[in-house]
Amino acid sequence: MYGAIFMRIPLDRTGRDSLQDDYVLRRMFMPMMQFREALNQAMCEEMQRDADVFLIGEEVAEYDGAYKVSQGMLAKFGPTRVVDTPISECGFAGLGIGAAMAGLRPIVEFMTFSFSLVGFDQIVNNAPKIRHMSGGQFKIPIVFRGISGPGQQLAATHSWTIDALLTHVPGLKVVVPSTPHDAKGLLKTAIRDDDPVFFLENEAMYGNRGEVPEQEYVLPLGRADIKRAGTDCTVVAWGHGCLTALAAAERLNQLHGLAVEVVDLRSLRPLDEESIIQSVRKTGYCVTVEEGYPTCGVGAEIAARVQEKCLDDLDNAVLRVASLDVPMPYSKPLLNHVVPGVERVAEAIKQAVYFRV
Amino acid sequence: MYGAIFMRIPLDRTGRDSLQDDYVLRRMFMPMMQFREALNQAMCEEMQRDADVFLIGEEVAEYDGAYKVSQGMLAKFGPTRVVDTPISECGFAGLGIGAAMAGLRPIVEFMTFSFSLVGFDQIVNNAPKIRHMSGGQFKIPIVFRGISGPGQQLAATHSWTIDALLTHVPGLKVVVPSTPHDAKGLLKTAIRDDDPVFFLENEAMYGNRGEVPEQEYVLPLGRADIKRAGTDCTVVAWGHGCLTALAAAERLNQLHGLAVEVVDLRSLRPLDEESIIQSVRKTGYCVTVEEGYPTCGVGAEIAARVQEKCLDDLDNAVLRVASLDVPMPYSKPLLNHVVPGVERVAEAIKQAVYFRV
Amino acid sequence: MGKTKERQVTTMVEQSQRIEPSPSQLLDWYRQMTLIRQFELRCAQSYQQQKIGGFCHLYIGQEAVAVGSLAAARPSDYIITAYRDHGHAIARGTDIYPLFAELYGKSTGCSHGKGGSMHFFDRERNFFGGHAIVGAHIPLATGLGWAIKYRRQESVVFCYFGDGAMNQGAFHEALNLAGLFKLPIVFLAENNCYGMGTHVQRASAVTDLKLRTGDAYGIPGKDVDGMDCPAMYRMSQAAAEYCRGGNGSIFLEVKTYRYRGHSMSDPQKYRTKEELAQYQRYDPIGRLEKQLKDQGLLDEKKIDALHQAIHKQVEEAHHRAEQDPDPELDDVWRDIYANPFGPYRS
Amino acid sequence: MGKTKERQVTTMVEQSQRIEPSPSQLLDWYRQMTLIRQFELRCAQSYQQQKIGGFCHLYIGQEAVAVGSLAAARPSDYIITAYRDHGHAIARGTDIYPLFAELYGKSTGCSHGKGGSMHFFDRERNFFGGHAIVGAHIPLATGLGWAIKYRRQESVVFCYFGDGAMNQGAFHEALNLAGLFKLPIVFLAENNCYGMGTHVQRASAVTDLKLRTGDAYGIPGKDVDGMDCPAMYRMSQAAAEYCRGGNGSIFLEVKTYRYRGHSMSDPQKYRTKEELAQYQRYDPIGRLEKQLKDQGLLDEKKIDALHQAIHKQVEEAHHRAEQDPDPELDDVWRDIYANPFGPYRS
Ligand SMILES: Cc1ncc(C[n+]2csc(CCOP(=O)(O)OP(=O)(O)O)c2C)c(N)n1
Ligand SMILES: Cc1ncc(C[n+]2csc(CCOP(=O)(O)OP(=O)(O)O)c2C)c(N)n1
Ligand SMILES: [Mg+2]
Ligand SMILES: [Mg+2]
Repeated sequence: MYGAIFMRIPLDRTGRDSLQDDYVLRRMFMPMMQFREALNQAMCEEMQRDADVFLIGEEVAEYDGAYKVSQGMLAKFGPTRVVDTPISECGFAGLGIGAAMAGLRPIVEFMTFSFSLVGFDQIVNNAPKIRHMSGGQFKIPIVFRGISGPGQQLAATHSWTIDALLTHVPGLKVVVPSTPHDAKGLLKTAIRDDDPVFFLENEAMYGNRGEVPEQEYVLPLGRADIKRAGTDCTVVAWGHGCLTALAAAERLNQLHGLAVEVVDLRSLRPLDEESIIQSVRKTGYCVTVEEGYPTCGVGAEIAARVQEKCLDDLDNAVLRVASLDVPMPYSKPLLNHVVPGVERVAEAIKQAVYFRV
Repeated sequence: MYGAIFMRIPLDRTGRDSLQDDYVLRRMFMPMMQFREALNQAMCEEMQRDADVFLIGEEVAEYDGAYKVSQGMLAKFGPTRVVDTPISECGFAGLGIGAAMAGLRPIVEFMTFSFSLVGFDQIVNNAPKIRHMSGGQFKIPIVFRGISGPGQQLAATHSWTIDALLTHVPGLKVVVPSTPHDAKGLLKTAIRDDDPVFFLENEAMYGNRGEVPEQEYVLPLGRADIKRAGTDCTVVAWGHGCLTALAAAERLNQLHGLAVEVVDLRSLRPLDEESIIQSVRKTGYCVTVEEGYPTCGVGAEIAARVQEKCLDDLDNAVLRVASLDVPMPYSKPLLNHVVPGVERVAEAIKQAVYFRV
Repeated sequence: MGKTKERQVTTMVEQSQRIEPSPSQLLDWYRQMTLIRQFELRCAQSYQQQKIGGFCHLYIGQEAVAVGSLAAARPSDYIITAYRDHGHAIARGTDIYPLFAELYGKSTGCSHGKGGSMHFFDRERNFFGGHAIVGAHIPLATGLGWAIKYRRQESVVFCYFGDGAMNQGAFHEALNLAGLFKLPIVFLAENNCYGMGTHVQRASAVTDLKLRTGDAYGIPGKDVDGMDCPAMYRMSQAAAEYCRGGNGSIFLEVKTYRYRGHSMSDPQKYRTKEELAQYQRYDPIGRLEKQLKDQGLLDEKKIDALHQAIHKQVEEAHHRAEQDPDPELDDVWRDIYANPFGPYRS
Repeated sequence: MGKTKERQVTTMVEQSQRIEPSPSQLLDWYRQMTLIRQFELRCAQSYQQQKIGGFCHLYIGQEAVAVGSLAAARPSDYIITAYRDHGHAIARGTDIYPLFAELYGKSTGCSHGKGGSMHFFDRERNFFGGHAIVGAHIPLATGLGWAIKYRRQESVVFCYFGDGAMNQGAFHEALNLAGLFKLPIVFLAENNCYGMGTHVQRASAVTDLKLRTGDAYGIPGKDVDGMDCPAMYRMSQAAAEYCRGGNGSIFLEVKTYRYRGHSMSDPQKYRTKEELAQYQRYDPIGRLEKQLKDQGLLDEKKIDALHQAIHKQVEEAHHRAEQDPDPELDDVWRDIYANPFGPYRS
């Protein structure tokens, strides 16, 4: 259960100088850990480190979290720092933003981001714009976290992948980790960041296990990670879509010997355009994978940038894989038809590289 | 002040068979009319035609509309059909949707779509999804209309161009007219449409004048209109951005003899992909123009589609012109720097077609 | 709240006390409540067998609320509720076969497999759905009420929601609109003491919910025992009459309790077994059963027969639903637009 | 509302009546109110000359509210308000020069030209802004109150909003949170009878606004004459003490009136000249002037001198602001992120 690695965390190109000391090559012991535990650890460590950090949301305290991400935190930090709220997303999102204006560092949990839509004005108007509208007098060091992505047959209103809606808005940061390791390192950075960071998780991943260093570490926002190296095609993905992409890459390798490179964006704003471009320059092909609605999605943004920045390197158009352009249905076979799975991603990659058997 | 034209309204490719009778070649007298008058006429005609249509929103009745679009309508139709509301966007948007479920045909005015964000859940969850979630038992014949676009120095929260946020969501329709003529014909269709239609207007255009036929007419949703024909470059635009594009095209023609084709989308969902592709096939170049945030915008969607559908026809990358990726500042020079003007669009077109003096 | 309103409400309560349900009504309610419970026990079983997906919120313990109140609703009245909607649909008269089919995601389901447990709809019976975003259907209810008034109809809206939903902004805006426009709506807050794991005392600054709407929106509030089906009927009938009389809306705080977890995946650490047991002593079905026995309208034999009939009905409907085919994959493009275009055209 | 609460409020009102402002306080308020009015008359002029853009909502008529209430605020207290924010900023002590500069969109403005009239901010004075989405700042106030409680400070939040804002969901959710968490917040509803062109009677199901928060959120409500500066002070002082005492929040319905249109572009057809004239008879400045004269603290000569001094102050500040340079165009990328990246890095 323990591995030992050297962490590949580069020192350059990060916007957060104050954190750079942490990005060093270190030998680390890596116990296996669930995604939700990694998040829990990140919050606990940061709350221990900084008394201004607190967690607030529906069922985060006495219930131990609707998805058990905050398990044990009430016992550890007490009811002033781990706070249950009424079902008032607009209210407690606003409370968080106000507290951040006053200098605290709230972590606001949305049970899912589908529910954040009733408080949407707070998160797309107040959170990202008050700093700007005040001419920089206030900073808003707040993290909104919770589930983004279709759950298990929850039907249309409950199955939002909110990635694109949020990434659209300047003033926010949007982070979408795909592994427990990234989740912990990025959440710690998000909590220390002085801007509103939206941290998007996925129910289907909470139980996933992965290696997480025992020593403290943080990861920079805005740095993509090559989760699988390859030369035949670039697949740009993030969050749960990244796992689908990796599975598709593996399958294509086993079946057809294709070497697919999977670029895990990890954060959508800041977006690591350079890493995408570099990879596409190398492979000449590009496929994007996302679980949200396709129209005006994040895939569209990536496709638009790739063709703009390296049209001449492209040997085919950038292909987008996304959920079908429909509300999420309840029925399981229908849902599985709508959300992109390994098969659909693999087919898109084959199509992108003109692969014929 | 009167012209006479044959309306170029094609008969094919519309989803609304019941309306096709109206799409005939007709000789029409065209009085000049303000944009806001065209909207007013469309609403009045439809309210006369169908007793189920009513208008509701803040200040639409006694105040005659914050921007005077509903001027005189209270006097004409009385307080049951022209209805002032409290400042409760979530409440009255929901009221409209419920009334539509019960068979009425509400027109809901948002003073601006910036304010619709406090009722966002109603418009992106209830309006577009109830039909779907009920397996088609209910239709939601509702129009939400109001201003989308940066106003006159209203600062960050008041200056939303909401086009992309709405176009992202399946189940909605999104219409953005650029002339009084289109506004009237499209609004009438939107009111008769059995789905939730978002009708996006622009403060800067309310006073614009244009020819509007005297006889009744309707225009189909989902049909782009070539507002200016040309062979050198395709510019895809809509709403206020279309006027900027036309001005840029004119300037480039006068200065450099460039023949720029301006495709006015008129509706973003349905999106007339065919017209865009056809034009790009012809010109080989494409520029998109929008006033919203660039990231995951409508321009991104168009760029992604164009490169996907006709990569080989492109002689350069699709270039996007949008507002700068920042919250709208109050200061006038700053605002003018952020929102794309004729100069910026013209420069982009020149860049797109590799134009050198 | 004004004096006139207060007087009207006193009249309403007095009226309600004079309403006497008939023996056949009582028997029918007993049957309905039993049907709901058996239906849901069957749901629970299928859910545990992972044959049903999504969230599944059981109504067990609250049956008297839907059954008693909807007995006061006319066919032309409009019904709308939240995601805990099985009981309301059944009490409104929707057959359980399409409900089971919906839970199984079949195209024969009451929402053609698109909605699931939280989104039952039945247009024919003016059942405007289960809605899953907490509080978000309450504004819709004002629209239904608006349509009724617009058309000068005599109908009334029955709008159900939980204690937790009352802390949503949507509730506030809707109640103000209903009060302002005097819409014919009976608002029924099913106070089952919890919003998920949070007791109403930890969520609502004021726990006497019936008081929250009088001074705030001019909508009189009354409480009613939601574990007592005839009481529910009487109050709902009087409340509906109040609304039909053009007096505007009324608010009922319905005191009830859910026996099961919030949804099927709730460990329920937030309450004690004793608390649950205490409420179960007032079980709405047991209570009505006792009354019917006391009145000589039921005996053990009849009860057995009825339970067996219902069991059979439930099993048959369930079996039939389970056998139904899944929707065609192309169905994902259907029923999104009423005037469809492009890929949405079927 | 509970008996204890009622008693506490009675005590508060009694206390408020014992508070006696000193002559120097009264004189200062007179000066402040005059300054606000002169400032805004200058704004109106510049706006009409189209030198100022955006929306501009004048506070004329309501000066006593900001001045009287903020006289009760300590420097460590937190202030937050809506877009009609000129009066609050000035009463809080922000110099008028950066305010004028803000209206002119200059980088010397109190919000560096990014905010405009509706978005004055002054971090140094704990002035948490002008906010332009109706009702949306009220939840922020709960966050300020939360921070105070979290840090066990003695401070209080003064949160201002209009009668119209009370129909927003954000108001409801915020008041419930404030009531539930017992946050130290004085909520001041400036009831100037209109939300834009809509009279409060046409927007609020209940027009006795002071009643809307007691039973609904357990937050006691009181009304106060917003045209009477000393009355505003007394009640605000007592209300702030109530909150400092750990009793939670309090709600003041401030009865006031705006003389000008909703914004600069309002033809005001929704009210009569008589209605306006009637309120102007109670003009807060005139009223305090009379009181000060009666007490021998002011005479015509002193008044003249004061007006002239203020006029000079206003003109100088205005002139200086007008001369200031516009922001650099590259400024659009600045002050968006505190930890910036890419193009936002300055
Ligand atoms: C806006 C929103 N926030 C949170 C949720 C998650 N959620 C679903 S039901 C529920 C509890 C609702 O409690 P209540 O209104 O009392 O109804 P009950 O479940 O007791 O019937 C919560 C928090 C949701 N569906 N929507
Ligand atoms: C959510 C939202 N809806 C509408 C508006 C437009 N609007 C600005 S001020 C205003 C009236 C507000 O009235 P009130 O709260 O009484 O404050 P007052 O203007 O009287 O000070 C309206 C409708 C807005 N800014 N935000
Ligand atoms: Mg409940
Ligand atoms: Mg007002």
